[in-house]
Amino acid sequence: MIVVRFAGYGGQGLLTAGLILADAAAVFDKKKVIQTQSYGAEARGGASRSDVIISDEDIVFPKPDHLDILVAMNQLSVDKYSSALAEEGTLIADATFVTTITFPDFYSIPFTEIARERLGREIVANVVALGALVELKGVVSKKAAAGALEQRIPQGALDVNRKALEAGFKAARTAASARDKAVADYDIV
Amino acid sequence: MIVVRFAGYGGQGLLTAGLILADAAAVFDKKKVIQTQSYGAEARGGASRSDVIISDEDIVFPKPDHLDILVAMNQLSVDKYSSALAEEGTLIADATFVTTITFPDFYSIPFTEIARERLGREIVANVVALGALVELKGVVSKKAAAGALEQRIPQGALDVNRKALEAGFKAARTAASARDKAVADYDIV
Amino acid sequence: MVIKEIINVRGKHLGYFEAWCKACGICIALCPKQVFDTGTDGKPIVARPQDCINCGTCEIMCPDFAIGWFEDPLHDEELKEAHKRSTEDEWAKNK
Amino acid sequence: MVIKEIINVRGKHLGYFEAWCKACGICIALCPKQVFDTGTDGKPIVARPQDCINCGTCEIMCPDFAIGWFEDPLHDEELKEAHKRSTEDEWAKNK
Amino acid sequence: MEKPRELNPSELMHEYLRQKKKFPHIWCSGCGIGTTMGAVIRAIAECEVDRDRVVMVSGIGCSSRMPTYVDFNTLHTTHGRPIAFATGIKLARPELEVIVITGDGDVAAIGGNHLIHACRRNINLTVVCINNSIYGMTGGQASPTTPQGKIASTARYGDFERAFDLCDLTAGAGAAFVARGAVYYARQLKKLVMQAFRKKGFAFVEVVSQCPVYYGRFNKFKSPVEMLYWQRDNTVNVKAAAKTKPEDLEGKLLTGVLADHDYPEFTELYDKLIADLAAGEK
Amino acid sequence: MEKPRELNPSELMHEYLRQKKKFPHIWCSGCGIGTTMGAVIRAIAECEVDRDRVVMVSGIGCSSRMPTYVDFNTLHTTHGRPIAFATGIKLARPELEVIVITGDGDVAAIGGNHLIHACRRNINLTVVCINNSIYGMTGGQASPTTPQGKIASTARYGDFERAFDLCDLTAGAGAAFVARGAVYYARQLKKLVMQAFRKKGFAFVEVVSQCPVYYGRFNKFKSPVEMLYWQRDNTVNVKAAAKTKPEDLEGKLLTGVLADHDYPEFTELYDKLIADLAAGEK
Amino acid sequence: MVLMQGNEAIARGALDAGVRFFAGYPITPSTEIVEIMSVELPKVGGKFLQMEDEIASLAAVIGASLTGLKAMTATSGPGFSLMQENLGYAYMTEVPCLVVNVMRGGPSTGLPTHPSQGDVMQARWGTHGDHPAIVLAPSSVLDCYVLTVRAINLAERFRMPVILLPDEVVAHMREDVTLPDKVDVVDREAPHVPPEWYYAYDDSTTDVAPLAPFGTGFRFHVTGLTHDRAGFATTVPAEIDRAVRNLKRKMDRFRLEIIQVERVHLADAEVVVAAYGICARSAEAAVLQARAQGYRAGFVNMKTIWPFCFKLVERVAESAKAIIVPEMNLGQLVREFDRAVCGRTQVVPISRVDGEAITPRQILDVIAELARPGGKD
Amino acid sequence: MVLMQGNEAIARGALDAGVRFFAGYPITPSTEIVEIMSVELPKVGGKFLQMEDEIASLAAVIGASLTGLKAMTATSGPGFSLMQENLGYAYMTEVPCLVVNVMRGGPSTGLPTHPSQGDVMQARWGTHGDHPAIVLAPSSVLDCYVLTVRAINLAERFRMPVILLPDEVVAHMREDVTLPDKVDVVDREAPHVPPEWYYAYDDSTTDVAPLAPFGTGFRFHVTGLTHDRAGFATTVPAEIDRAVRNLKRKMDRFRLEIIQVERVHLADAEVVVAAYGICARSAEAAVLQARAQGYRAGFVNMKTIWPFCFKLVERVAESAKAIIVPEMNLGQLVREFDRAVCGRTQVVPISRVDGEAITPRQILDVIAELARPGGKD
Ligand SMILES: Cc1ncc(C[n+]2csc(CCOP(=O)(O)OP(=O)(O)O)c2C)c(N)n1
Ligand SMILES: Cc1ncc(C[n+]2csc(CCOP(=O)(O)OP(=O)(O)O)c2C)c(N)n1
Ligand code: SF4
Ligand code: SF4
Ligand code: SF4
Ligand code: SF4
Ligand code: SF4
Ligand code: SF4
Ligand SMILES: [Mg+2]
Ligand SMILES: [Mg+2]
Repeated sequence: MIVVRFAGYGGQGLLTAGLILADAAAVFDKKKVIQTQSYGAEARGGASRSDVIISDEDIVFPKPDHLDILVAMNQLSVDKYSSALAEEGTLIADATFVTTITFPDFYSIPFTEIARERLGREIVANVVALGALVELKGVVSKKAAAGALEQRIPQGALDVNRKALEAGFKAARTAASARDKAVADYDIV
Repeated sequence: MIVVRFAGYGGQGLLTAGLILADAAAVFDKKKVIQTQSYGAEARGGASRSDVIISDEDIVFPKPDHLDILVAMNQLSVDKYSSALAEEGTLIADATFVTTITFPDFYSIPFTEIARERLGREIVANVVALGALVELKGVVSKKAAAGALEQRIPQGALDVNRKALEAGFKAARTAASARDKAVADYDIV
Repeated sequence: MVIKEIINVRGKHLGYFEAWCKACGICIALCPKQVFDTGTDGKPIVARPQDCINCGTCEIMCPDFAIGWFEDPLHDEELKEAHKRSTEDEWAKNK
Repeated sequence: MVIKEIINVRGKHLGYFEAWCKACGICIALCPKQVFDTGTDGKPIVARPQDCINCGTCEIMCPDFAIGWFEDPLHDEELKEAHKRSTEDEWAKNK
Repeated sequence: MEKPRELNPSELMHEYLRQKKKFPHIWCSGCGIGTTMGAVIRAIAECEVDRDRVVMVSGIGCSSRMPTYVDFNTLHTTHGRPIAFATGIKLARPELEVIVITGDGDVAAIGGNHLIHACRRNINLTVVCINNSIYGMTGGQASPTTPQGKIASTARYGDFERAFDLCDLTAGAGAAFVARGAVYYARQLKKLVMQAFRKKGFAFVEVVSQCPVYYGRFNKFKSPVEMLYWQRDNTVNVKAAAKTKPEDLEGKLLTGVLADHDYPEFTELYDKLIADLAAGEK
Repeated sequence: MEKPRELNPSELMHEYLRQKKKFPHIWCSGCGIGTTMGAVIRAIAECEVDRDRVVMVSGIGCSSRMPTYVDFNTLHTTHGRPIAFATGIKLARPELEVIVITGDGDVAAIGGNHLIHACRRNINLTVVCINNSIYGMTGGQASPTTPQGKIASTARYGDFERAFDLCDLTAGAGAAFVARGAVYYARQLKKLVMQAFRKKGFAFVEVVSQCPVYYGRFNKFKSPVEMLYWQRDNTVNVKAAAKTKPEDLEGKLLTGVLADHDYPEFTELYDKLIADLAAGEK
Repeated sequence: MVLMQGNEAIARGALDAGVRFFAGYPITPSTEIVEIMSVELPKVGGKFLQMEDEIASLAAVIGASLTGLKAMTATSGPGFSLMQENLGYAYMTEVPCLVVNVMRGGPSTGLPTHPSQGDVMQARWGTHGDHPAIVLAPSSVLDCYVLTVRAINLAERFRMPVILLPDEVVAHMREDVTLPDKVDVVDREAPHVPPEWYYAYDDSTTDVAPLAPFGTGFRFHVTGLTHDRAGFATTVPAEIDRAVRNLKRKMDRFRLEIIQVERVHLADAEVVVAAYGICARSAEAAVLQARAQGYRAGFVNMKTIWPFCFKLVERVAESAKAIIVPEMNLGQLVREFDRAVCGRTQVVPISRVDGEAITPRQILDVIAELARPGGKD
Repeated sequence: MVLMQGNEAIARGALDAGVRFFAGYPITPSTEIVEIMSVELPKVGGKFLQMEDEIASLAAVIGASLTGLKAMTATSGPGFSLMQENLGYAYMTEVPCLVVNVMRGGPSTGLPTHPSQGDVMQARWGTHGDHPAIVLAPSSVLDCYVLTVRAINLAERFRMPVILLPDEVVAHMREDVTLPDKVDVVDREAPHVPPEWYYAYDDSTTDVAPLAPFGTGFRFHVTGLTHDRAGFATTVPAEIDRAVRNLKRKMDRFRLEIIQVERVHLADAEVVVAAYGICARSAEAAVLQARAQGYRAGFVNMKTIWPFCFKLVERVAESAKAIIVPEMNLGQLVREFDRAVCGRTQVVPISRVDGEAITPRQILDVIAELARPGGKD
């Protein structure tokens, strides 16, 4: 069982990212899935989050007491939810907005910047982040992620989203190898 | 404890008669009193009734299972309520409308006719009946009845109502002596 | 009497159902030809049937469906029966 | 930065509270003198303060009370404090 | 207009009244509701609608007791809500003819919101409001149509509140058809109900009626007949009004058809949507 | 008219906003409610009423969140009922100045009945309805003021129902004062609210407002600014309208004071009764 | 001594307890209260409003109460159902007021002029969400007066709506009563702090958080959203928890002060009849007759039906061999007896739902079945 | 397999069960149901109405149902409170319909986006007068679908309103579900007699009195007044009695058919956790963990909360040494456990009212306290 949380501002597309991930796991990877999210005023302007639990077995209780992966799209989310991460958890942060991270295992990738600069649509930062998540943690298969994307995203926006997913994969590979290197460096020291 | 029911059509002033009797007993004769009546649609056009319980002691339950006196202003009331009369009960009927009586102890006096013909106001038949009741059964003192009348009846209508009460007293005396005579006759036979 | 006798006027038949009449006086007051007198009980007495012009006012204005002009005499046993029965009902005592 | 520096225009002082601004673009679009440019975050940049005619449109139209022309420079510590504090609040992150 | 089939009294009683057990009815002597019931039945009969297709819906009040007596599909609902029930019936089965009978308290006090929304929604209902300017059923309390200054059991010092003009209200809310009749003009009333019944869209008919027992007694009317005369003397037909000097109209109620517009009807729009979707057109 | 005291922004924030903890407010970027709040506060300030005597009452909805932010006596009630609560407050203590802030859903959907009865009753309240033609709070469902054909989350095929004209509705219900403003004309809006606030009697102000997040997004508005321009292009001041050709007014909303009558005010009538009774005059 | 109707006594009690605001919508069998208040209130400088419906009536009452006036409304089943949403608002915002529900036959329009006790559970549970409730049931005209005064006092003291629940018999009957010369009247607590320090929902230094009237300089916020001490909406779990529990806590603390029960012949009773409203009259009559016939019967008149007199019933369960609970419903308050008795003794419900009052005879028959007269056996 | 939200599953279940009429008024957290129905109903020829409020919504639903359509509405606490009067009307007139109340925090406006189970007693007792109630509580997205179908079937079968009572968590969460290929659908019984012989409230020859749709020639009368077999108002005591008792009788007779409960590990359970809605998920998780830790724990998921599974609890009380009842309220359904258990075993409520769901850990801690693991001790 793996618990993923997307968190950020309302409007950053986190609910969509959560839904694509959940769809990918349930419909394409045939896993057991539960997805929950923040609702109401909270979701409208302020902080927003979407949690996805993926498991091979039935998920009995839908509100886990820890997170395995936190995808944080702003500083607030990092501050607020890092403590909910399991000890072996991983934090994936949008470097565009997040400046301070205290959690040990993390990746910091500028999703929004990538979306804005390389894809010309800031709005797809969520899918870039999703791509990175999939690449880094393999929570669902890439095929499943792509398939779920096709289903959820309206025709007109599909192209840029496909590119965003790929960009996410790629950025993650870069980040991972950079970190491997850093960790290696550290080991040497 | 004595239980009196006034019954007739809505509009025959039975509720008023009940109230005057209850007032007379409670306020003037300082008895314990409970008064209940029919409400709603029932009271508006159809059958109407007002029950008065008068007692020297506290009245625990306000809905007695028998009547001591039934003042019936129409045939329907006679038919409907005679059976509720206690064995030693008395029925006082408005002879203007009531033609058939099966209950043994009864007085039949044309209250409405008296009101209409002698007092010129059919509407005061209720007070005529009240007067007769007081005269015949002494459920309250005459002074109390008169006092309660003064309180309940609006200034303008007081005069004719006072007369109606007196007419009731008188009619009752006549009826009583007629009946005494009849009973005497019967005894002789 | 539940149903007053039928009175023939200009080929129509007046049905008056006393059991339903509540003595409001409307038919009496609004009849343009003063066909009715008022009984001591406030109910209409069909005093001058011959004056009736069959205008239908009494019928259409009566709030109680207690009066009306019929094509045929009331041979309607069922209706009569209904009226009779309703007198046995408490509501029949409405005034 | 919570409160943008005060810019003196025709003797009045522009207060812009970034923490309250939600980047709706209304002040930018409705300013009759194009005093503002749009920042990459959609928020106003006070680009041409000298053109301001003090018409008050930005102040009266801003749905967030995030901009206004004051008589005096903002010496108001309490207000500054309030704005600073609100950034610590979750709501401050509204966009 | 076609010559309407005049209903003879025996047909009326046999075909339209549940007379076998229910009469005489509950209403007081001289009450205007009975006369209105006659007008409504005659109107429906002359519209020649199959009784099985007619649904009469009412709320709570003296006027709302009407469905007890008529041999249609009848629904006596909760206080103030008949229009909402009727809306459900009509949208569910647009082929039914739905008529709402209500009182001034029922439709304009507690039920005012459903009234104005039905006006706006323009669903094909006929609403007949028997306006006696009082709550009859509960014993003569002030209603939203009790004229300012008049007496009621909750307004012993004279009612402070201004009265609704129900026709202004429904017109302001956008009703397609608005008319006012009076019990005194029972024949005109029947025609107004017929027009309303035939209208494709929401139709509202106010009936100026009399409650002799409460409103009448409180406000010094000596008899039902006197109240009918009041109706005669205080109403002006809208056509006649056009030719009357404004000062002579002061304080008078206009009768007749006061608004008549053609707006798209709700159930028709809905059925069209269903058809379009079925045809893949949406 | 006296020269009003213009409120400077620092006064506004210090004296009228509960700014210490409550800001930034809950409303979305570009929402018209905030601008309306500014206009309302400025109006009350310019009327120079003591804050302690002002009670702001609201129902439920985005617009109804306004009382949270203003430093008056504030009451955030149940959905649709603020006018009824306010009526109780005003009659209980006529010396309080009671202003109701509400939305189109709150006051015209669930609360429509209280609105029309308050119009009729003519109790001295000021009602400001922020009409964004949608239920914002619950996520963009159709409201009674959603124009026919427009999209909402419960009207994906376009709304079938006709919209209320809230000013016609309140006028039809007999309101003493009816006005319409728009967020785009925030200055005029302030003046309308001032007039309403000063009116002895029931005063209704409709504010044409924008919900960019739901109504805007569903109906293809690109930005809040575009919605403001729509307001500018689709409203006509009632004075200007008098000089405009009818065909140019087609589909336009009139702004300004649309009705202004002098009727006896309810609490004054009531106080007079109390005085009369005390003096033994009734 | 005067002859007075139950509804009249309620109106009189309300006026004497200081009620100066009434908003209502007429409904049988509570209409007399509305009518009397419309006449009497202006005479004492109070305000009467006939509103457009029951929802608006309770709303106006809550509004008026927030300005500091003692306020009330009166209704019956259908209206009481409509009031549930705003009743919950009054619980949540802790605004004192009195709601009288004269019980007639239900469900729905039911029997407008016939008595019932069918709304007992509704009076406790009718609105959504957890909340406490104080519900009083008079069984005489004097009770109508006294319990109305008490209900208003409790409302003001505990800053919450209180419900008076007469049945149609009690509300409509007239009885000779001697009203007390003077009644104790409780006024709500005023804030002890200046406005800057005032928190409308802070009861840390008082039994109940004081409520400042609108217009007196406190300018606080009232909302039906779950709120913090200051009255502003919160979504912080600890504050939510506090808010929800606090509503009930103040009542739990003062339970003994609130519950009022009349006991007759309990000491040696083998069979106890526990009743309220008109049934308490039937019960009393039955128990007196039973005693006269030699049965060891006792009687409890529950003038407070909610909170339920749990402790008393537990005690009775220890000694009595049966508790008879006559109700004019299908068995509502008897459910609480089940809980309190917990199997320790027999609980025997008597249900009557034909629109008539339970008679002493019905109860006496059950007593006779359950107890054996002293002498025999 | 699809990923589906609870509210979505309710809408889908309703459509599959044959619902062709929906009238509603949006309210968080049930809005998705309204929105989905507005899109989907016209596609299958059904009708959707957004009404002016919840009162009107339920009124329209009842009206539509009387024409023979399967009809429903959906709301949350405040709206459910407003529906109480018309809900009573539906009980009284015996008109089938489904009312979904997605529970959020209360009382009053409370916590629109936080879960609670605060409306459990209201769902049973919210309207005035005596009446029965069928209330179902789903604890998964699949349940949302299945119990919606079931609720509609029960409504049609027993000719009464049925209430579905999900909490916000269950209604809002998305889960992978595999919907059944086919569902059993119950249609209401049609009259077996010609119109002249038809009595809309006569169940002397059938389980439940058949209901003729308006417009099919039966022309009968429906009223919320207490009525006789034919549907006309009555004030005859015997007829009143029959009318009131009959509403409940049909339900009592078919209690076993109505009550549906899921049992896990009950056979040897020392401690039983009985729960519903989202708490049933916590309970299940806790019991599974407890078993893994060697505790003899069992678990009951009450999918039908009303009528209450009295008999089952009585049986459990015989064998278990404690019954834990976790609820997101201050203790509502646990009151029924008190009654059923009647002192025979310990009933331990767990209450949580801070807007968060009860966690498995909370329950597990209580289990651990009450039971001793198999090995030790
Ligand atoms: C919810 C509710 N509130 C109040 C009542 C009591 N009630 C019954 S009828 C009525 C007034 C009816 O007035 P109207 O509609 O004018 O009818 P009328 O009797 O005058 O014909 C009232 C207030 C009720 N039945 N239900
Ligand atoms: C009784 C009840 N029904 C429904 C709701 C849900 N609800 C909250 S706000 C709202 C609509 C608000 O619309 P509007 O008044 O136009 O305010 P806006 O959010 O658009 O400003 C609804 C339906 C509720 N809170 N209470
Ligand atoms: S039909 Fe006309 S003329 Fe004849 S009796 Fe009737 S009202 Fe009079
Ligand atoms: S109008 Fe009808 S009810 Fe009235 S007096 Fe004439 S017949 Fe009788
Ligand atoms: S005051 Fe007027 S001119 Fe100056 S910046 Fe603001 S909108 Fe522009
Ligand atoms: S109007 Fe206000 S909120 Fe909008 S961009 Fe300008 S300062 Fe920011
Ligand atoms: S009370 Fe009035 S409205 Fe009701 S039946 Fe009698 S006269 Fe008619
Ligand atoms: S949802 Fe709409 S109305 Fe509500 S705050 Fe956002 S923009 Fe404004
Ligand atoms: Mg009326
Ligand atoms: Mg809105």
